[in-house]
Amino acid sequence: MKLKTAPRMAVNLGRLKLKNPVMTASGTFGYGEEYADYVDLNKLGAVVVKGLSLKQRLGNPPPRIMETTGGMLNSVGLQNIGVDAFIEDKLPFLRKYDAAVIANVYGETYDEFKKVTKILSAAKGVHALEVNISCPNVKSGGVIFGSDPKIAARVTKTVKEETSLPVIVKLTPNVTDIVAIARAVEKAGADAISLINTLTGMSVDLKTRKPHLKNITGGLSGPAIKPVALRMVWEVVQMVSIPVIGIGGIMTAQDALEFLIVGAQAVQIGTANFVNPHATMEIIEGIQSYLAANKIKDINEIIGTFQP
Amino acid sequence: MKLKTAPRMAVNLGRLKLKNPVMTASGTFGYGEEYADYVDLNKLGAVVVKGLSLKQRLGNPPPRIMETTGGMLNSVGLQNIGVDAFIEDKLPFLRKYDAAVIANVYGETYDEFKKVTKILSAAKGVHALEVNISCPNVKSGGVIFGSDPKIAARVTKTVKEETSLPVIVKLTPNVTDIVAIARAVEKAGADAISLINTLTGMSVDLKTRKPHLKNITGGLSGPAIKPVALRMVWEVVQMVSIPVIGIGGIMTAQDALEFLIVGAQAVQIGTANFVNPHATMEIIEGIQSYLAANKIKDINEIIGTFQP
Amino acid sequence: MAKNIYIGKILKNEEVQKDCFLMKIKIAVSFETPLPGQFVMIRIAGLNDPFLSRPISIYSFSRKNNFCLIELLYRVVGKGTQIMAGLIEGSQVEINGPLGNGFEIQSVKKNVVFIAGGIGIAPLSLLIENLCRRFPSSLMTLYFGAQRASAVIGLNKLQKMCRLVNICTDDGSLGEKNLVTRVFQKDIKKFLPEDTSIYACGPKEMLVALGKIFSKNEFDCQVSLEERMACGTGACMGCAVAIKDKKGALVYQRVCADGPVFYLRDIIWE
Amino acid sequence: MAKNIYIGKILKNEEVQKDCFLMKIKIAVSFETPLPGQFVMIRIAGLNDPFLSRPISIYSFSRKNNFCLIELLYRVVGKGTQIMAGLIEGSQVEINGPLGNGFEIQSVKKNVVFIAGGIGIAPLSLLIENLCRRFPSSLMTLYFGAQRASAVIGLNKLQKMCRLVNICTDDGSLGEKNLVTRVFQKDIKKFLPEDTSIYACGPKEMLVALGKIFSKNEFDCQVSLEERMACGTGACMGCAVAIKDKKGALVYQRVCADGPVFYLRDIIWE
Ligand SMILES: Cc1cc2nc3c(=O)[nH]c(=O)nc-3n(C[C@H](O)[C@H](O)[C@H](O)COP(=O)(O)OP(=O)(O)OC[C@H]3O[C@@H](n4cnc5c(N)ncnc54)[C@H](O)[C@@H]3O)c2cc1C
Ligand SMILES: Cc1cc2nc3c(=O)[nH]c(=O)nc-3n(C[C@H](O)[C@H](O)[C@H](O)COP(=O)(O)OP(=O)(O)OC[C@H]3O[C@@H](n4cnc5c(N)ncnc54)[C@H](O)[C@@H]3O)c2cc1C
Ligand SMILES: Cc1cc2nc3c(=O)[nH]c(=O)nc-3n(C[C@H](O)[C@H](O)[C@H](O)COP(=O)(O)O)c2cc1C
Ligand SMILES: Cc1cc2nc3c(=O)[nH]c(=O)nc-3n(C[C@H](O)[C@H](O)[C@H](O)COP(=O)(O)O)c2cc1C
Ligand code: FES
Ligand code: FES
Repeated sequence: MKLKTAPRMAVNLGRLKLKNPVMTASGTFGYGEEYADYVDLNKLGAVVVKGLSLKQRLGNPPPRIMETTGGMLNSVGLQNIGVDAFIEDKLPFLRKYDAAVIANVYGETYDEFKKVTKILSAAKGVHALEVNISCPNVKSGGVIFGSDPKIAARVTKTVKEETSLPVIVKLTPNVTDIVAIARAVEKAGADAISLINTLTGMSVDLKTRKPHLKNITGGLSGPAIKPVALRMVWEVVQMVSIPVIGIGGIMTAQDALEFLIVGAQAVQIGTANFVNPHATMEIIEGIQSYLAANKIKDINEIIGTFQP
Repeated sequence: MKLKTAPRMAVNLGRLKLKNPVMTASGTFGYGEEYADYVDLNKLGAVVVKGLSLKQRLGNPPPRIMETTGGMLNSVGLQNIGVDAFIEDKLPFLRKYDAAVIANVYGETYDEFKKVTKILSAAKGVHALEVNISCPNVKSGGVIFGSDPKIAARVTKTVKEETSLPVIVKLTPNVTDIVAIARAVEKAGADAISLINTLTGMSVDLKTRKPHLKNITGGLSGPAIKPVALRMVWEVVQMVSIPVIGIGGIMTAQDALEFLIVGAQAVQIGTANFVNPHATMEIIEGIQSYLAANKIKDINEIIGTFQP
Repeated sequence: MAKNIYIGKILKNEEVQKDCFLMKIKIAVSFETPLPGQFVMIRIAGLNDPFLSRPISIYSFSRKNNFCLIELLYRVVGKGTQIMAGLIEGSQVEINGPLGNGFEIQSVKKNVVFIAGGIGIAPLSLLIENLCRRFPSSLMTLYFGAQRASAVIGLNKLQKMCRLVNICTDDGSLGEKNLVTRVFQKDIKKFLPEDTSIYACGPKEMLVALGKIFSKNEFDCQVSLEERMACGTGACMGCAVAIKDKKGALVYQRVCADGPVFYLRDIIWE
Repeated sequence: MAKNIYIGKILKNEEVQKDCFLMKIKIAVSFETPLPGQFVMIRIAGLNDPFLSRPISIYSFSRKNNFCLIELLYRVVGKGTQIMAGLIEGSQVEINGPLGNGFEIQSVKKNVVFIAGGIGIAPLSLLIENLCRRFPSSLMTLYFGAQRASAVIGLNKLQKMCRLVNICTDDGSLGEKNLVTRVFQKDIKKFLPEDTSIYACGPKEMLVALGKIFSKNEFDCQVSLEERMACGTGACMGCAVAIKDKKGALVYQRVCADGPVFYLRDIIWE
């Protein structure tokens, strides 16, 4: 009853071809090398690196993380080495592997977005940009850019003008109408949309009556948020025609398949890496087994086959 | 080292006095009688009953619930017996107990809100109204009313004009700016604000590729959403001067205390009742023990003592 | 304030057949004697994942001097039952129950017919035991269908209690190779509506098929339904099933509080 | 792709002192030999609540013919450690490790001083054992402070390995009634910066007090830090600690990947 050949796993995100739909989520996989001992990076569809700003960023003061039921809060605040150091110190390592490299771009101003985009577009071995207008842990830019369709569109346009790379825009779920934002960035030229980034949350230490996070609030990620992520992906795929990348609480192949069935063209694995460094590999294998068991020859045959 | 007298637990929600800050959340405690075998209703600060509409509502077709990591989705769709049947069949039972009775009011139109309010205000034994402009599981009214500050304010005004009872307005978390909505309903005359209702989510059955809920999407509740609820309560208490009732994923006295410390004047216990029918009693006792252990004589001494 | 959440101690948790476990639980003497068809909500104390309690019928019950014993017969179908299956002797479980309304047994008739599909035998077993004791002169006939021989649980005991036991399996590995509804239908002429009580429990397809069989005659058939549950006590409105009210209009009733036993003719299948 | 997630089997999980447990774990032979100061991330296989793995130092390690044994010494302080304490023999745990950088021991000097506060003895025990073996001629002195006598763990073994062991407790129930930092400070004149290596682990207050002591002299003190962790592998940037970089400016380093051992003088306390 087995298929003669392994199911085909390749998917297209517009111009960007991936050998399978499983990538890592920005900020949860370092610059790739942190997990290279655990994971065969060659097997990943893509590696999305930690958000990059023009200059290095210190990040927020600790404590920065706290566990919650079925998830975690983080307020890392985009600590990163800056785009130049990334290209010099981290990109050469990533170029050695057969996984698309997607750089997550962050700016406090339109101008910073422009400059970071320009620098990354000139670098060898960056396959696409993911524009982060959804970070809840920074004072300027971040989620503010992502909450207003007009601003989101303008950031998208700014980035598009500076690059010929595919541009993925990553949206925040902390909005009333995710579809409005998604359509705005689509109209502004986005090649794909990633959703979701973290939900904003907080928690309190009863002993000190202080927040567990020094930054007070942080981003909630992990399986706790999966139902919200899946709902937003479904809302958006119905109303845009560019590909959508599903993110949020994906721990297993089953979770990933839910997003694909609902219509995501690919998925990103975030917090799961922390809990299980093999998560991406297990998810790729799990999807393959599911396809084989259901005699589906090509993953594209299940994308968007939701029966509402 | 013990306090000579038990800590004082009474709190005021504006004009509404509660003997303690622990109430049940609408839709999770039936009409009170469903849990009367498990809980001493006399010990509760208040019972908030299932959302009431003018006529009885069938609710949504099943399946209506699904478990998620650290929570559950529901798409009950405000199935209820209607306000008249409530007054005739359910209220007499609740009147026997020494817990404030808060009626959760739902309308598809301003007119329905008006009529339900009028009928409830004339009934003996209703101590306050909680206006539900945040139900995600109904086609008209519900969350739509709660996502726009202007509409939210108008519903609040409509209800206020028809009643002399304290009016609590219950908000949805599925918005970009919870503070804007909260301030709008405060200005429109709300006596207190409840937050949060459920986050909208969904999940997919891999076998059938159908949604687990017939209604496709449903409301996410339970400890998974607690960080989001706490954050919204904190955002709102800083910007309004009416009392706020904290709701969302409260399972233990520790959870309830986090909300109180952040500034909620009272809390509602929802999904926890399903998992542990004694939850409300354990939470009341747990808060008392915490106060006693910390030599706090009056619960009001800890409300809003957050040290950000 | 009569009801409690009980802490049960697992005395035994055996795989009686492939994927099918029998859990024996010791519980406080104050546990109410369950009616056949009632169920418990069970969870592992302190675990938030799985989050909700799981409804399981009471398979057997006995009251000792200073404790009670309940047995649950359950099939491993997902996360919750998987974790239940992994519990070792001495582990503790939280039990809320007995819940729901049992089968209506006030007016049991001369012939009593039970129709069980698979794990649907669980609530029927307690019912059969109970009726045998209370109505020793009734003629008990059991139709028991399962996927394969190994899914036929408790046959010895059942054969002792019922006059006639008809077994059938999907693969013919025990009894007739047929669907239980078809086997029963072949026999239906042997029974008269006015002197036959019928009780059924099994998968939805079986109940739908039975619904068709009984739509053309006057038999009264009680069935025990399953639906996903959150509270088990009637508060959440989560476990809705579509039922015809007195005027024939559709209303949603709660499997946990209005059921789990319903008259088959009242049920509206999608 | 060298690193693995190991399934460890619990051979023993004993409460050696009130709220303090020693867990002995059997693990595959491919587990890398840990350096003193390294840690593991541990979780209960398959549980989503608690959600994150917990970092615990390696207290002892031995390599057998076809397996390894690791021991973890841990104090129950919250949900995760509570659940660890409840695990019975034969249970399985998921282990990621050894992680982090151990103590710097290339240039151990004539005098070696260890300063431990409470459960801070855990990583220091493995270090002491290791240094005793490698530098038998060094003079090892341990200052060990704890809340009370019962929190002084492994004293016998430690006394065998160190020339001098100074115990003090907050309540005076064992050794001097004093803070360990004060006891050490009284002795500091006995040591010279150029021929003394110092290693410390303990609660933050202890490390801050040590920081003050060493701010006025040239001693090199390595300390093992604790911070809440998510990944343990350097990817999440969650476990930040403020450190002076070469120019003296504040940067955030990762306890898991850049530490957990740091030079005390580089740490910027809030
Ligand atoms: C009143 C009542 C009595 C029951 N008695 C028994 C019994 O005696 N023995 C027994 O083995 N089972 C019984 N069940 C069914 C049992 O509750 C489910 O099999 C169980 O909850 C599944 O949990 P899970 O986590 O293993 O599966 P999940 O992972 O939650 O789901 C696995 C599959 O089972 C289905 N399922 C989940 N919950 C239910 C449910 N409540 N009812 C029906 N299907 C469900 C799901 O849709 C899915 O297809 C009873 C159900 C009810 C409502
Ligand atoms: C590198 C490293 C090595 C460690 N080695 C040991 C060891 O050998 N033995 C031991 O008993 N403990 C050790 N710890 C501390 C241990 O990780 C925490 O005590 C544990 O994670 C608490 O988990 P919990 O769920 O029981 O507590 P929680 O309920 O999470 O928290 C209880 C209290 O502990 C604090 N806490 C939580 N996590 C940490 C943490 N990672 N570091 C410090 N404080 C924390 C919380 O702020 C809170 O006050 C180590 C920590 C690190 C970072
Ligand atoms: C510690 C941490 C750091 C993150 N940093 C970034 C980031 O730099 N840029 C970004 O776009 N998203 C960032 N995210 C968001 C994730 O990429 C992802 O969108 C989110 O965590 C939801 O997915 P998950 O539930 O699978 O983790 C971060 C998340 C975590 C937990
Ligand atoms: C099954 C169910 C039914 C609900 N029905 C109502 C309702 O009728 N009116 C309302 O205002 N909120 C309703 N809610 C929302 C709860 O009152 C509460 O705001 C939400 O569940 C979050 O709290 P929790 O996490 O403690 O459950 C319902 C929630 C659940 C789970
Ligand atoms: S499970 Fe809640 S009403 Fe039935
Ligand atoms: S715990 Fe993730 S970087 Fe240290």
